[in-house]
This record gives sequence, C-alpha cells and structure tokens, in this order.
Amino acid sequence: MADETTSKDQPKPPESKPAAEKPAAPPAAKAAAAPSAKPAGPTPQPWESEMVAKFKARFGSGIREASTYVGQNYMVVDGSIVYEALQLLREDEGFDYCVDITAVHYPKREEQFDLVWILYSFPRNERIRVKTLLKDGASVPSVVAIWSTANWLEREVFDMFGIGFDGHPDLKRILLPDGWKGHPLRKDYPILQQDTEWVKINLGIESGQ
Amino acid sequence: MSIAPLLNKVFMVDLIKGLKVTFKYQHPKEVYTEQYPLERPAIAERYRGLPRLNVNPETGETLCIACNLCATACPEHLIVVQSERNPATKRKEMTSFTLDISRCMFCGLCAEACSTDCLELSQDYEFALYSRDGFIIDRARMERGSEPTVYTR
Amino acid sequence: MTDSTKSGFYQETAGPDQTFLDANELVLNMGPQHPSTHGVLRVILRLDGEKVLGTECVIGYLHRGVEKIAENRTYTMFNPYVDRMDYVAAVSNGLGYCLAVEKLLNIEAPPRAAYIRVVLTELNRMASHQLWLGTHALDIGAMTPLFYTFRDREEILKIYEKYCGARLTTHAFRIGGTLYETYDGFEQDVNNFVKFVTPKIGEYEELLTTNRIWVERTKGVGVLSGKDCIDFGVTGPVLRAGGVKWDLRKAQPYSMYDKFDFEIPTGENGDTFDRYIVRIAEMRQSLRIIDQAVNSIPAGPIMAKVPKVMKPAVGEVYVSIEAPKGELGYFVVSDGSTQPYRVRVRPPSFVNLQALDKMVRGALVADVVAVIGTLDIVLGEVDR
Amino acid sequence: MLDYVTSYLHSSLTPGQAGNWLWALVYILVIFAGVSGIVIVMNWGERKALAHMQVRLGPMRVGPHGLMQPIADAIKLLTKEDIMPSEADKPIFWLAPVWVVMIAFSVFIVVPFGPTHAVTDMNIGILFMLGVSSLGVLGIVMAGWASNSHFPLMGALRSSAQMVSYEIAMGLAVVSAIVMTGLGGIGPYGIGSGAGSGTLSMIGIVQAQAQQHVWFIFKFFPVGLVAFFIFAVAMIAETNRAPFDLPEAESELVAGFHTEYSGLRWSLFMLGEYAGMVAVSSIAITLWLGGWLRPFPSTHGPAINIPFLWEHPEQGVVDFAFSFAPALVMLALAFFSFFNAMRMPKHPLLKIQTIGLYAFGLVLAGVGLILLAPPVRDRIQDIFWFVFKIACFMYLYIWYRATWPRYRFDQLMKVGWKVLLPLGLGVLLVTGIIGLGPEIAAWLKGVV
Repeated sequence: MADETTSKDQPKPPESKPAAEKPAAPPAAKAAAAPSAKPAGPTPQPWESEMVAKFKARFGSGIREASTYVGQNYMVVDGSIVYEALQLLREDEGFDYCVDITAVHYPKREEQFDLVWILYSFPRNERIRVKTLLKDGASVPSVVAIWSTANWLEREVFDMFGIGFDGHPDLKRILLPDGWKGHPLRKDYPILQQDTEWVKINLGIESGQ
Repeated sequence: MSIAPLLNKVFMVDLIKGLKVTFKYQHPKEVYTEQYPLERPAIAERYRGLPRLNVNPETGETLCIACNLCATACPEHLIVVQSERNPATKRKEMTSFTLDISRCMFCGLCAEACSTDCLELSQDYEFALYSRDGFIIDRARMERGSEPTVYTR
Repeated sequence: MTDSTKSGFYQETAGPDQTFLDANELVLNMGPQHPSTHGVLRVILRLDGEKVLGTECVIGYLHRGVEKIAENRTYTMFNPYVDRMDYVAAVSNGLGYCLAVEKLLNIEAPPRAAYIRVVLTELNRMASHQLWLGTHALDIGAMTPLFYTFRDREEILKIYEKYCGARLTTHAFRIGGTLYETYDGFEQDVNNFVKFVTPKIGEYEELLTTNRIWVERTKGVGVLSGKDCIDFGVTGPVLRAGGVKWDLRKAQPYSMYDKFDFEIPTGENGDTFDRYIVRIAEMRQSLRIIDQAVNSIPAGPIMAKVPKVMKPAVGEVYVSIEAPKGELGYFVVSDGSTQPYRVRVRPPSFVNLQALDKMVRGALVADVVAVIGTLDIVLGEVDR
Repeated sequence: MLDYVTSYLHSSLTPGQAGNWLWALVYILVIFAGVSGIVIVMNWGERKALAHMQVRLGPMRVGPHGLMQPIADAIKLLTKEDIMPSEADKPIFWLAPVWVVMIAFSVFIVVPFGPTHAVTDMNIGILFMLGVSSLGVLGIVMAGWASNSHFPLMGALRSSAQMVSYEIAMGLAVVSAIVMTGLGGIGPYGIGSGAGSGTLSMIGIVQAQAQQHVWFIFKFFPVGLVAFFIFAVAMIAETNRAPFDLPEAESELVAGFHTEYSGLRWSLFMLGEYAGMVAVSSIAITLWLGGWLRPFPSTHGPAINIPFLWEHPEQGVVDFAFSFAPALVMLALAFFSFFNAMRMPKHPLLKIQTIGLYAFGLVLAGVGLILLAPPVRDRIQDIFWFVFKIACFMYLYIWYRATWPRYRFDQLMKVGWKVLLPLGLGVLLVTGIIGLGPEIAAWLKGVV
C-alpha cells in the first residue's frame, strides 16, 4: 500500500521508544509546547491506611511502596511475596474481584516489567492496584487458584509480554496464533518485522508497505 | 397453578400474542426498507464522508496554505502535502495533495486540525470502487468533491 | 475438523480403550465461520451426542493490536481507534478512553459536555442492548425481533449521525469534553426517540417474554450465580442477573451519573432468562436517564481547557466505566511524552467470555448458542 | 384411441381407478407441475410475507415486486458449481436429494384435489400417504451421513429422532379422524343416524365429511379440533419447519443436514421440503378441513359427488354464490396488482417493472374472467378450494416461522412424547366413546 509517510521510518532501532521519532507531533507545535513549561502534574502521595499498615507489618520490606496517585491506590510488592499478598487481599481484605492483570514493559530498567493486578472489592467499593517488578524471563505464581478470571488474563499477559506464570493450568498464547514469534507488546518488538517476514516468504516481495 | 395462567397456557395466549405483533407489521406502511438507489438517505449536515478540499468560490483558488497540520494530525498518516514557496508572494503554496482513502477511517481529525476552512469532510458517501487502485485520491478529485453515482440501465 | 485434534483435550479422550461401537466423543468445531458465534469466535466443543462435555474457545481472529497501536499514536490520535473495539458501543468506548486520559491530565469535562456524554452513552447502551436482543433472539430461532430492534436502533444511529457525523464508529467525544455542540433539534430528536421506542420495548416483550418456547429455551440455561460471576470477573448485566446489585454508574459514579435517578435491575437465578429480563429493564432505565439528562443539559462550554499538545505527567491511571457489556477499563501509563506509554484495555467481553465453559458444561449444543448470545460478546472487543 | 381418451371424461372415478393410464399420466404431469408451481409461488410468497412481517420489503429488483425472483434463483442454482465434498460417500450423497424429492412427490398420487381429481384413489390412501411421507426421513439421514461432516450428521440424527417421535402423535390424530368417518350422522354432534362409511381412502374421507355435512375439525367439537391441533403441530415437526426446524437450525447447525450441499442438489432439498409441506397440508385438509369442500359444506346436500354441478340448479343459491369465489379471488389479485402498479414510484428505472406488473395484473384478470364462465366456474371449484386451503396453510407456516423461537432438542421430544402423544391417545379414546355413545348407553342399560 502506498503509505509513504510510514514506510520510511518504520524499521527503527529497537532500543528507543518507537513512537518518539515518528513525525507525529507537528514540529511547529512541538516547538511551541516545549518552552511553555507545564505545571508539574500530580505526584504520587504515600498511601496510609489500616490495610497498608497491616500489610507492612506482615511483609515488612516486601511492600516496597504504597502510594496514591490521583486518588488511585497502588502497592508495589516484591515478587517473592506477591502470591501471598494477593491471597491475603482476596481472603482477608475482601478484594473478591480481579479486574485485570496486565503488564508494562520498561526495556531500560533492570527489572523490565511492571506486572499489575487491578483488584476491586465489592464490600468496600474500593480499587487497588498491586504491582510487582519482574526481570525478563522471570515468572510469577499464577493466581488462577485465587480468581478464576486470571486464567485468560494471565494467558494474555504471557502472549503479549512473555511473562511466565507458574502453576497456570493452560499457559499458551491466546490472541495470537501458536506459531507467533515474539511478544508484541514489548517495547522492542518492531511492528513490521512479522509482516515483512511473511510477505518475503509468501509473496516474494521485500515489503508489504 | 391458578386458573388464569392455566387457561393462558392451554389456549396458547403467549404464542398468539407474538403472532399478533408480526401480523400487525405486515401493513405496507410499516416497511422500513430504503430502496437505495431510488431513494437516497438524508445525509446529516455533519456527516463525515469523503474529505474535500475547498476552494474560494469566487476565484477558484485553493484555501490550503500548505501548513501540513492535517498530515500530522492523521492517525494513519494517509495525507501527503507537497508545497513549494512561491518566489513572487513569498508564501508556501500547495502543489500536490494525496490521500489514501482505502485506510481512512473518517475520524475527522484532519478537518479539525485544518487552520483554514480548506479541508473538510463532505457528505459524499459513495466512493466504492472495484479495485484498490483508485483509492489514492489527488488534489483534483478532492477539489471536485462529491460525485453522486448515477445509475442507469 | 482435522485441526481440532490438536486441541489439548482431544488426546485425553481418544485412547485405545474405545468401546466396541467405537462410540467416542465427538469434537465439533464451531466457528470461526458459524452463524451464531457473533463474529469470528471459534468454540471447540467436546460432545457426547448433543451434550456438551467441555469447550475451548479459540480467539484472536480479529486481533488488531489496539494496545500496540496506542503506543504509536498521540493521545488525540488514538481516540478514534477505541471505537473499533466494541463497535456496537463505540460511544461508550470513547467515553472510557476520554475519562482515562482526562484523569491522567487531571482535568474534568465541563457539565454540559458531561450531560451530552451521558445522553449519547445511554443511547449507545440502548443500541447495544437492542442489537444484542435481536441477535440473541435470532440465535434462539426467533428471526423477527432482529429486524424490529435494528429498525429502532436506526433512530439512535440517525441521532449520532446528526450529532457527530458518523453512525457506528462515532468518535463523538474528545479528551476534555466533546467537540460537537448539540445540533438544533437534538433535544427534540432524543425526546421523540424516547417516545418512539418505549412502546417498542413492550413489543419485544410481547414477542418473547411470555412466549413459552422462549421461556423454555432460556430459563435455567447457562446459570452463572453471582458468586461465580465475581470469581470469573464477569460484569455487566450478566453479573446483575446473578443477583449482585452492582453498577459502576452507581458504585463509582463518573461523568455526573450521580445526578440522575435510576435503578439497577437485578435478576435472581443468573440464567439466560434473567439476563434477558435485566437487559430489557436496563433499556427502560437508560430511557429514564436519557429523559432526565436531555431535558436538563446545562449551558456552558463543552470543552475543558486542554493543551493542544497533550503531555500528561508521568503516571498511570485505571479508569473504568459501565459499558453495555460490563466494566470497560482503561489502564493508561504516561511517560510524559505526547504518546501514551501503554494503554491497556480491560475488555468486558473478553473476561465474560471466559465463563462460557462453566455455563455450558452439561448443556446441549443449542444452549451453547443461547449462552454465547446471552453473554453479549463482541469479537472486536474480545480480540482487540 | 380417441375413444380411450374421451371415454374417461364423463367418468366419476379417478383415472387410476378407471384404469385409464393415459389420463393418469396426464394427471401425474399436471400435479407435478402444479405442485412445483405452488413451490415456486411459495418461495416468492414466503420471502415477501416474511419480509413484510419483519418490516422489510423482500425481493424487489427482479421483476415487479420481485415476481421473477424464483426464476432468477432457479437459474442461479442450476448454473452454480456442483460441489461434491471429497470425503463424502458419493453414491449416497448423490441419492439423498433425489430420494427426498421422489418421496415428496410420490405422496401426491393419492391427494384428492377434487372428487375425481386425483391420480388414483386407494382404499388405503391415508396409510399410503403416511407411510410414504415417513420415508422422506431416510433421504435426510442419508444426506447427513454421506456428507461426512459433523453438522449434517447431527442434523440428520435430530431429524430422524424428531420424525419418528412425531409420527406417532400424528398417526393417533389421523386414526381419530378415520374413526369419525365411520360415525354417520349429520352435523357436529350427529351420531348414529345416517350412513357412516369407515374408510381409509382419501376421497372416501372427504366424502364422509360431505355426507355428515361437517368438516371433521368441527366434529364432536372440540374433539376434532384437538385432533387437528395435534396433527398441525406434528406436521410442522415432520416438515422441519419453525419452530421445530432443529435439523436445519441455522444458528446451531449452520444448515443442518444440507450444510454440504449446494447448487442443484441443495435446491432439490428445498423442493422436497416445500413439496413435503404441501403434502402434509393436504393430508390435514383432507382429514379435517373438508378437502375440496367449500366452507359451510352442510348446505351441499348429498349431491356433492356429482362432478357437474351446473347440471343441478337445485343446489341452491349458496352454491351459486360460492361458485364465483375462484373468479373473484383472481380478480381481487388482479386488482391488487393494478393497485400496486399504480402506486409504483414514477421513475425511469421502474418503467419496465410497472409495465410488467400491469401485464401480470392483466393475466390474472384474464384468468379471473375465464373462471367466470359457467362450465369452468363449476369445474374449477373443487381444485380452487383445495389450493386455497393449501395457501392458508403455507401462510401459517410462514407466520409461525416469523414469530416463534426454536425449540431445543429435548424440549421438542418432551412436546412430542409427553404432550402430543397422551393428548392423541385421549382424543382417540374420546372420539370412540362419543361415537359409540348410543351403543354404550344401551349396553349400560342392559347391565344395570
């Protein structure tokens, strides 16, 4: 397809954030926006509550951080205690509904992945996010035993990020076909790689773009 | 079971109620179908159809100032604007404008970004083609605007 | 059907210990090309005659990588893409995304914009439920409600077309409010629609609610109790039909939903019939909200002060709304640049679909179809 | 030879009984063409009626108001590529649609469109009909098996189970009607008096209704009605139509037993299905709705058997009035065509269609005028009423399909075995008791 604007800049160095170099933001506007130093946005505030205190007492330094950001509470816990902490949240604190499990990839960090559990409690009408930081190739215990909903959500995280979940009943790709190479939501996954490879093999042309 | 539900069941009132509804709708005035090429739907004023480049109706000059804002606003990067500086007026003038409507999703972000009244999403919705070739439209097509399909036998 | 042999459970059953009649289980591959899997869902059914012994969903046929696209677009640019996830409730998707980014930018839409958003979102809930009702009835064999619901949904689409220029993938809201001012006669149109559609809902009910075939086909089918719903993370009408009175519009009101008076309809048994009743009741409640909202749209601006180039501060938010299908959440991470660092969509259809296996185990093939219909999944959202 | 041809004309027997093979052949061809014609009209009518119930227009492009649509469909189906699945059991795959069509059309041998208008009349006519029509399931099972695919197989199994179960209820209902033929007497409750000719012959059954001056649907009210209801439900199930269309439930089994069929073979299945609908409708009409008898047959008197009514002016004014019905219906249809032609939007594209609709109206009006002529008027009556009743049944089929959801398999079985079967037994018992009322009373008197 004749998409002149994207074809040039697509094979980009995998290290950098791929989006930053796109000619997306108009240069003129960018120049205009840069000098007007925006007021710094809200910053995370420490989150003090009975529950956090209980958790800190129980796990000590396992709870790395407990903060509030624009009214949303989150807790960063150590990978070693995450299963225990989640189980405690479900059983003792009433977070009976696992809203979502997802991850964020920070390729420049040593612990590359933020793995996030978003939980909700029906009795308390309260949300909490539990985060843990993971190295590439590390895995965490699966929480399928705690919330059945985690089954597909964990599969999706595995599919998209390649994070393993120990004890998951059926950990395989969910959205992408089984033979897919790579994990697309990693920042170092170039969009066009798979496409180019496919057209080279199947159509015998250099690029589909 | 009290008597009324039993009678309802035996005389199949529940089924007959449904039959009544479908029978009622047989009246020709209930028909909702639009006979498309004969009757054309009324297109709303704000309809986001095929993008169009407006020209000054008096002089026929384009309103485009080649600022490239539409190209940068397009999420799919479908717009390519080429311009050159006119040495006489010292102004940038658009030389070519292409748009790939095969991937356009008519979100209207380009028209929102346009700093003049030039780029606009028109009410034209009939631009289906038999091949992909014609989907990259140029300035002339966009300035001409809507070309309602005429059906003949 | 040969490729279904690859699926995990097949090897368990096809062993050497087959009976002399060679009566082993039938593996039926339903979809991705099947009339009632609502798109490209593929369900591999393990059957004993007509009885379902187990299912496996194969999804992803419509995967477009929305989350990856988001990382390569600015916040404004990504807005039209969210419409393409749950394409029958595009406005709700847009609302969720706009609210999430607004939260990230720490701004709030002005009241007028919020009211317009409520009107359009509730109209969208109507449209989504109507489409659901039509297709669900079609799955169970009643052809006609489909056409009635589509006819009535058309009026909503016309309002959308007049309001924002598109019918399905509307791109109606912008971050910070709405772009479009209401057109002349918007209130009139919406009021007319409410008047027009109220008796029509009665007609749907006449066709289905008391119909003995409908009742037999839906009562006690695909039971999912409230407890199971919570365990499976199932939200929306499915959860409410299980008896859990929970609606994000009430629990954590957003976009001024706390200003409106409406009820949360709930069911008791959590079966397909209850879900049907709950959704019908929700349509009526939506009309109530629309009626209240459209007649009290305050004057004022429709757009908050939003910088032309959005650069939210570094941080992450999770904002969710009550979409027609359940909790639709956006987890947006900003790294301070113009583009979101990560956008995670918590799709209600995806999570709800997971409960399919539990709901159809032991039921018949016809029930599988009914249950897929009653879950109200949209594959665009399941696969994203 | 000419004698052989003309000798039959004044016979009051069917050609089969008269032993006139030539006329039997003519009848066979006419009935085959007629039933195919009904199927074609039904095809168009179903699409239009269904569309209008669903606030749509249905076919509108091929011919005026889509009148030529069935022909276009036929051309399309005939010219379509004939796909035979490579894994299919080829001879059986080939045989199945042929079988279905063959069975669907063979039952028409005994269907009496009029007192003499049947290919033949068997003394076991109704048994023959039930027996042959139940062979149709074999074609469906063959299709499902030979396709070598899961959906067709399940459709075929559903179909066989469904047909077998519903045939029992159907048979019981039929038996009660046959019992009624043996109970003479005039009017709904006329018992004992008058000739009762217990018969299985299709023509005999209608004649019994004529002699008793009552359609059996009203006989021993509501017993006949309940028997008819049982038959009506079973008949929908037999023909795999909504709400019992499980074997081809499109939302569950894609297309059921004919999933793998396409083109001509598929159209044969369709032809068989619609012909089957006509066939079972004609059983119902013959048994309960007075066959070729017009409404209010009680005024007919015993002279109904005489085929040449115009020779009997003593039949009275009601008969005379009713004899105009066919012509009037035709003229009404013609008027409807003209009306629609006038309502057509004035658009150059629609010119040909408008003219076509006028022409169609003219043809109908012409037919109507021909039907007004006295000899034709009286001869056409029987056939007209029979076809008219078939049309009503076809409309009901469409109406049900538009309105109701589909039963599930186990519920279908439940309805068949737990509702219709006991009901059928009960109806049979009650018919017998009422019919033998005087005898039972006499016997009781003797005992007491």
